[in-house]
Amino acid sequence: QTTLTVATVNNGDMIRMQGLTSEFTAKNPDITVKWVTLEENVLRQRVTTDIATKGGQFDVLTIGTYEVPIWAKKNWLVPLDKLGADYDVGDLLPKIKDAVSVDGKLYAAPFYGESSMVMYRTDLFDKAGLKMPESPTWDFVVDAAKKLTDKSAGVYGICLRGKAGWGENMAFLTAMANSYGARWFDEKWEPQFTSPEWKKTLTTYVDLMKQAGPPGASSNGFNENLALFNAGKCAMWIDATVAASFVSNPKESTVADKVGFALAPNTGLGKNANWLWAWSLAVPAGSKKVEAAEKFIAWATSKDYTKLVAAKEGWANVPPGTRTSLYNNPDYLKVAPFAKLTLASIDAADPNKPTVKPVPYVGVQYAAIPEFQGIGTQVGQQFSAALSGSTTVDAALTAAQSATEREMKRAGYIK
Amino acid sequence: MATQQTQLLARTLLTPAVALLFIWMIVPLALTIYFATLHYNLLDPGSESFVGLENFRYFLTDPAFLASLQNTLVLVGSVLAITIILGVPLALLLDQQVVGLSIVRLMVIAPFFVMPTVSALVWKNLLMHPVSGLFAWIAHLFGLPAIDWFNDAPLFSVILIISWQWLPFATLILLTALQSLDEEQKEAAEMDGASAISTFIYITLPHLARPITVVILIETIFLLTVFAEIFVTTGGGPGLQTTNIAFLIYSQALIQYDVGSASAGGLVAVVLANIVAFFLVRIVGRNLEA
Amino acid sequence: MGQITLQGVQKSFGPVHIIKGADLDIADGSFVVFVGPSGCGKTTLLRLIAGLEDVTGGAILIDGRNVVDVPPAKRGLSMVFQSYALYPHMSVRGNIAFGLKMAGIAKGEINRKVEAAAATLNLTPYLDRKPRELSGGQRQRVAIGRAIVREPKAFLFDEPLSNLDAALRVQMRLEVTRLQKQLGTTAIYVTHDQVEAMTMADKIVVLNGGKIEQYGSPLELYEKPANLFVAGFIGSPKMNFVTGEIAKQQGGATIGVRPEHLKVERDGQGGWHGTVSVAEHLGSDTFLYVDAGPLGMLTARYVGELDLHPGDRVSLIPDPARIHRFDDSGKSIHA
Amino acid sequence: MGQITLQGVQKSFGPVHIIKGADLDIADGSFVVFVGPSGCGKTTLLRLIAGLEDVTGGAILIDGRNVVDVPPAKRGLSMVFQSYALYPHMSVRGNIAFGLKMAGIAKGEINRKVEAAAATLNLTPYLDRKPRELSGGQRQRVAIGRAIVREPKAFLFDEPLSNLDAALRVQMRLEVTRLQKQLGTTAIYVTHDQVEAMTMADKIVVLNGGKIEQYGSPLELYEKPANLFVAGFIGSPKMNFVTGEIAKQQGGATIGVRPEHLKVERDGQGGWHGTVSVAEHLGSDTFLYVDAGPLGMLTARYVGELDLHPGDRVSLIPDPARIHRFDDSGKSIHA
Amino acid sequence: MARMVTTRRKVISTAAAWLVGFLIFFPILWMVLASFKTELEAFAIPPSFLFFHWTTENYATVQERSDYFHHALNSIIIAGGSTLIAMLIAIPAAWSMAFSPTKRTKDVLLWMLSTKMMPPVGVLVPIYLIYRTFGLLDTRSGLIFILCLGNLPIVIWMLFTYFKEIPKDILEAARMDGATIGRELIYVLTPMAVPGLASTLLLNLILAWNEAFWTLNLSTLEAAPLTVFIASYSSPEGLFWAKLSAASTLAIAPILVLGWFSQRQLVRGLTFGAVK
Ligand SMILES: Nc1ncnc2c1ncn2[C@@H]1O[C@H](COP(=O)(O)OP(=O)(O)OP(=O)(O)O)[C@@H](O)[C@H]1O
Ligand SMILES: Nc1ncnc2c1ncn2[C@@H]1O[C@H](COP(=O)(O)OP(=O)(O)OP(=O)(O)O)[C@@H](O)[C@H]1O
Ligand SMILES: [Mg+2]
Ligand SMILES: [Mg+2]
Repeated sequence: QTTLTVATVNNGDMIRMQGLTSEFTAKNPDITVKWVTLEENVLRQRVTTDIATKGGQFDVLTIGTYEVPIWAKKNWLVPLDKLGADYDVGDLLPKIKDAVSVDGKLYAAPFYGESSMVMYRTDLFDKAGLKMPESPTWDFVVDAAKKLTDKSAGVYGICLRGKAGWGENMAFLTAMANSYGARWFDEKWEPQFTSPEWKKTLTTYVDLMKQAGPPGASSNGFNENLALFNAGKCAMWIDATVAASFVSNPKESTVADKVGFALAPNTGLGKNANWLWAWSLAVPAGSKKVEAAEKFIAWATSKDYTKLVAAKEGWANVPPGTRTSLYNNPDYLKVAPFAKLTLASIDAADPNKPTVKPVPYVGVQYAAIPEFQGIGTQVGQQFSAALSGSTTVDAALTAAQSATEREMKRAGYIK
Repeated sequence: MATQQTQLLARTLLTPAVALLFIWMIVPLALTIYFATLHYNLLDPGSESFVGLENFRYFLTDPAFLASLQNTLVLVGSVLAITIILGVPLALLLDQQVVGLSIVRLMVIAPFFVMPTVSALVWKNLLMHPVSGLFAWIAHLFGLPAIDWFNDAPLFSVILIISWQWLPFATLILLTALQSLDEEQKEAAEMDGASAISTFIYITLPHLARPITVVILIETIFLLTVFAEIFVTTGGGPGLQTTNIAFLIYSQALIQYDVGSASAGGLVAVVLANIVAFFLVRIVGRNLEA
Repeated sequence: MGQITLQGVQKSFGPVHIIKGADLDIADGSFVVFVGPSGCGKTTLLRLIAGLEDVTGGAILIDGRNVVDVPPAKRGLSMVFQSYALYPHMSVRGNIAFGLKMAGIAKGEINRKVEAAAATLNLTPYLDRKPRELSGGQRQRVAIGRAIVREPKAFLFDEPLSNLDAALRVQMRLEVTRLQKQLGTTAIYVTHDQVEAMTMADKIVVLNGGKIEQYGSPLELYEKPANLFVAGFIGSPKMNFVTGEIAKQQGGATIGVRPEHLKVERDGQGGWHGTVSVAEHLGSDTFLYVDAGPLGMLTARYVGELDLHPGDRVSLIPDPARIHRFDDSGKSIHA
Repeated sequence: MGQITLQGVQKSFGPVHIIKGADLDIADGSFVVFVGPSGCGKTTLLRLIAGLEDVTGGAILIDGRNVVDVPPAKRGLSMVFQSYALYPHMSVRGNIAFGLKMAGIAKGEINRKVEAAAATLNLTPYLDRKPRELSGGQRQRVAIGRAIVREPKAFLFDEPLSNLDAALRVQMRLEVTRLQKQLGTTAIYVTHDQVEAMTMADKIVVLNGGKIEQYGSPLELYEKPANLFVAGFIGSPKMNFVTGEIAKQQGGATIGVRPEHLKVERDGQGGWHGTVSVAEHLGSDTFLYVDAGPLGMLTARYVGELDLHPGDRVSLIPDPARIHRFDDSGKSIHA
Repeated sequence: MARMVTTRRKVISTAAAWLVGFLIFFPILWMVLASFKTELEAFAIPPSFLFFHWTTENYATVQERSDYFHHALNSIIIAGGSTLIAMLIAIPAAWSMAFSPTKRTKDVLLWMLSTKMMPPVGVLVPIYLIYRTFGLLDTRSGLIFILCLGNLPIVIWMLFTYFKEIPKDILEAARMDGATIGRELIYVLTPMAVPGLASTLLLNLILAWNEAFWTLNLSTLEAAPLTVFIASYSSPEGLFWAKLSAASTLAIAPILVLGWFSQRQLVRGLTFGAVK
């Protein structure tokens, strides 16, 4: 009898998986599964401490695309090469597969993947006589946002993340900067915040939010914006593709039937402002239950699992963004009007070549180096200060530049 | 009372607590001092090397350090002031004859029951949110513009939430202390012609001096390390406006798993806390004696 | 200033009636002493007058004004608590000065008064000590100091000298009386000390079980006690009571003779005979507890030293002019 | 069981010397009374014996064993605190029973003893009350009950009857003595009451400013005080002291006459002349404070009522046999 | 002691107390209400106070998703255990410092408090390593141990203040009555300090109950208390309001009950009439 302890993040899809565990144990009576479901930040802290100190508390970890390459290089993860014959690795979306592989070896199995896109209110667009292109430019978005803003009615042209944090405003701003041709570091790891591209990005962002954003934007994150959008306060919202299913769910959203989707905006430089992320399952090195763990991972990320969810809870609830086959499934496409755009968004993001100019790092809305979390948080604070108006765009960029230089010097990337 | 007998016994009875706390202090402290001199990144094991005071230099030269130090002091000072200035009258009120006292008392203590993360979320999203919060709605009812709390007064907003959480602590300690105030002393003061206010100033307040000291010291210890409320509401921003030392250590050190600078930061925090405590004791310490 | 009237004052603690209707008229400037057995309600009555307890019934008038709804601070009285109730965090000086400070007196004036009071009370060396560093008697004197330093309408003293030695007590007693007379302040004084009661009082109130038994001048009470209780309570040692045949012969259900009115003779003729059971030698006096057979135990006081010992036979001759007669209900029969 | 010896016992609170070397031998089963002015160190000495304070110097022996290192609970003494120190959360019953409970006595036995003690102390109706619901005197009796219910090596009483009325005090005084004699327990008793001191004590210790002035039987102290201090302290009202010419004639630097040894005559011949300044009428006695010009203020006791008033002239005739003589240093001169 | 408060005054204090109490309690009330709303209503503007569609769906979801009772039991054991042990160690220590102070007592007190000054994030790694080595990870005893030590200075400090208010004569009386120190503590000091003990107990229970750093980092599942339970509801993705409210309400419930009983011990005036 093997007991697997699975550490996971408390997202809807993961929780659903937790509910379906019995299906797995029924098929594998010699395995018991126990769940540790935690909020993202706690999970990351918890799992990292454990794996780094070889605490051995978990058998299956839920980690993001940020951790996978770092940890894999440290040999902290078991390469997943025994997922079984019918696992069909080839069916995984290539961008996602790349993100969880190192040197061609799969180190984590993607459970669901996401990118970002524009969600907008069709009714408001119609009323204003605007038409959202499938792949809008930033100019269009800015212009539309201003036009759609009606503060007296409590409707704001656009809702964007503003709360400081590497996974909060910096995820969005890095993706946006990519579309403006900016990058975090040049090939020699020199920070690039003083570049005109970053200045353009941040100026646009701050001006846009000042004119067309909701009040309190500097402390809004994903959830706050979701709440605003669902309450009908936002005409546009650029955020994770998973939000698509929330905003079109009539149980949660007052505007479920009035939402349209579009690719994240671009500036015509070849990159859209979208990111790439996948929550994936991995096995820590040194685990004595590798076999059972792989069995479980294979089950949880398989096509059959998708079918199982579809059978139990409907196609709208299957974990998105990992397998090509899903996006060819007519049943899914029927209930998920955003499916095509989600796929397109994921395809548009390339963690290995995230920016217009070349970069030494992997990752779209982050740089997959251990130091990034701290740097990202500091830079995020500067940018949220610029948004709140307590500092200028220029000052924020200078501060971000020097903070990043400082950290990179300390970490030994640059002298 | 103070016989050698009792003194000896007293020492003996104090020993378990002192011994336990000593171990609890010395073991992590020693390890922390050791780690603080290392370049040690948890995500990069095997690369540990001795770097001397580099971690301290790094931590102390952070441009955010001074700002966060200031924020820490403002936060601690304001919350202390608010909780005590409101806690004393509140404790006095709860010391009166009130119908349904147990219920009121429980309601007043209740904020302390809520986990910091949860209460920060409640305040941020359900109450203070400028669009969907209750305060904004109330302001709207009166035809006023909604206050954009976390944008316009981020530190104050955080202070407000933390004060709400710690007010019960101060109130409860003060209330309990009021219970041991000899009623006859108050009667004597009344006979001496003291008004209610004079009785409060000259009899009640001196009696509360020691509990107030304790509230100040204990709260200070907790407030110096406030973290969850900031993390949940503002993420330390905008800018550095709500970054305190604890958050700085977190953002700089822990989320990078840089054990070396986390340790150095921790030690700096210990030193700072001791300095704060030293001054506090200077100010209020004599209340502890006798 | 300071005339106090009680009209049918009652007080209960829950179901227990402590004061069962007290009527009393205390003239302005007079010195009234409350005496009565332990637990009879003296402190309670004082606290009622002070306003520290609510009356359950009746009215309390100060200078003709009903004060039952006036808070203690507004009644203008000062009080020495039986339990002292000193302010523990203030020095002796602070304790004594507090009332003056509250009255808004100037600093210099306060100091002068406090130091004068401290001198009177032999407390000068202790002015800067905290109450916990004082002996019992010193604490009690601080409590007195706190009351006398002010100029209230009336002083309320609850056994203020109980913890002082004899010499100091005499001194304090004279000081308090002097002060009271000098200021013309009304004083109500609770004591268990017969000498204090007799010497200080203009009038004495004898309380028993929450009722006033008699109200009169000290000598009135000594010479014409209204009833058995007062007769027994005033005077120490206690009056001897004899019932039965002998009493009847004297014309009462009970007769009483004070120990000081029994002449002691060694085996003399006449009077009542008995055996000494205890002899207490005070030096100035000798108290004899004599077993007088059917008459019961009799106490006699002999002035000076008398070399008598348990077992010796004596005869006790009552002073016929000093015999008190009481009827069946205990009331005095006055000729 | 219960012989207590003090050998050079000293006690300081910080820089203040409170007890300045006390030597004392208390025989097993004897009743010793400590008297002395307020603040002279009586309570402190008691607490030293009890073990509640450490001696600064010297030794305390109980039954020959030095107990300075023995904790209070092990010394086997029981104590009545001047401040009562009742257990506020326990009923009267609980308070009295606590010591017995600690000694592991059986429940039934405890109940029996507690009820007996309560009856002795007139506390039976209050057995189930909490201390805060008692009067001052009742509280004090609870404190006594707590001490006497046990059978310790010695009783330590710190002014145990100060808040009781005269009648009760006489009763308690007899009870305590009876109990002490019956159990044969040593007792140390602090009091300010002259009558108590004189009547209860086998021996009296007169303390003054932390020093023992005299140690002897009550009558010894009354009749042969060792010095001016004892002479003045024992006896109430206080002994009259006269210095100067008249004293020299009598063969001393100072001579002393007790008030009871001054015969009062209205404007009589001989003796010392003066004007009555205060007359205190106790009923049984009259105290006269007489302004005797160059001799100063003299106090005289007249047995019975004497109709004298301030301003009346009297002559005071000292009993020649009862004159005490003291030398320059205040020591007694014995013929 | 026994003056009746005038009705007017009582009415005023009652009104004031209820008003203030209500204001302070309101955010929690609001949260509890939210737990009975649908996710949509929880955010609706204008807000609905009572007239919304009451649902217990959130509670059902919460219980289905995570085993509330398992976590609650752990919380009770861990918070209760650590508080009780801390009290057992602290009562003698506080007694000793309050009634037999020396010149260094103040320093010792401050030193005790200083052991709490190290920010937990600074020592997470060392502690984790130690716990791993001794097999204390994810054990209740491990959590009890660390919370007990964490709260010990606070407990000692609070008790110290309360003990200081008690007249020492009474303890001396117990000593004269032949009570050993243990019995003196149990029979005399403790009952007299009931209000102080109750509030210390309550406050420290809450501190232990809500302690979210060590409990989250040192427990996995077996020993995981309610903080872990809560941490699975403050989701970064998806609307979670009503469910988080429901989970929080559940997390507060047991301690609310406990609070009810312990705060009732804050009775007035236990030391009256004890000394003159
Ligand atoms: N803690 C202390 N610090 C300094 N002095 C003290 C302390 N306690 C008592 N004293 C002093 O010691 C002296 C003796 O005190 P003690 O209580 O023994 O007197 P006492 O003889 O019992 O007097 P009383 O009859 O008034 O009760 C007093 O003058 C008192 O002021
Ligand atoms: N709170 C209370 N509840 C019930 N009974 C009480 C309360 N307070 C006092 N008593 C009772 O009231 C009676 C009168 O008490 P009071 O204190 O007035 O007596 P006292 O005459 O001052 O006695 P003492 O001379 O002993 O001080 C006592 O029998 C006492 O037991
Ligand atoms: Mg009384
Ligand atoms: Mg004394």
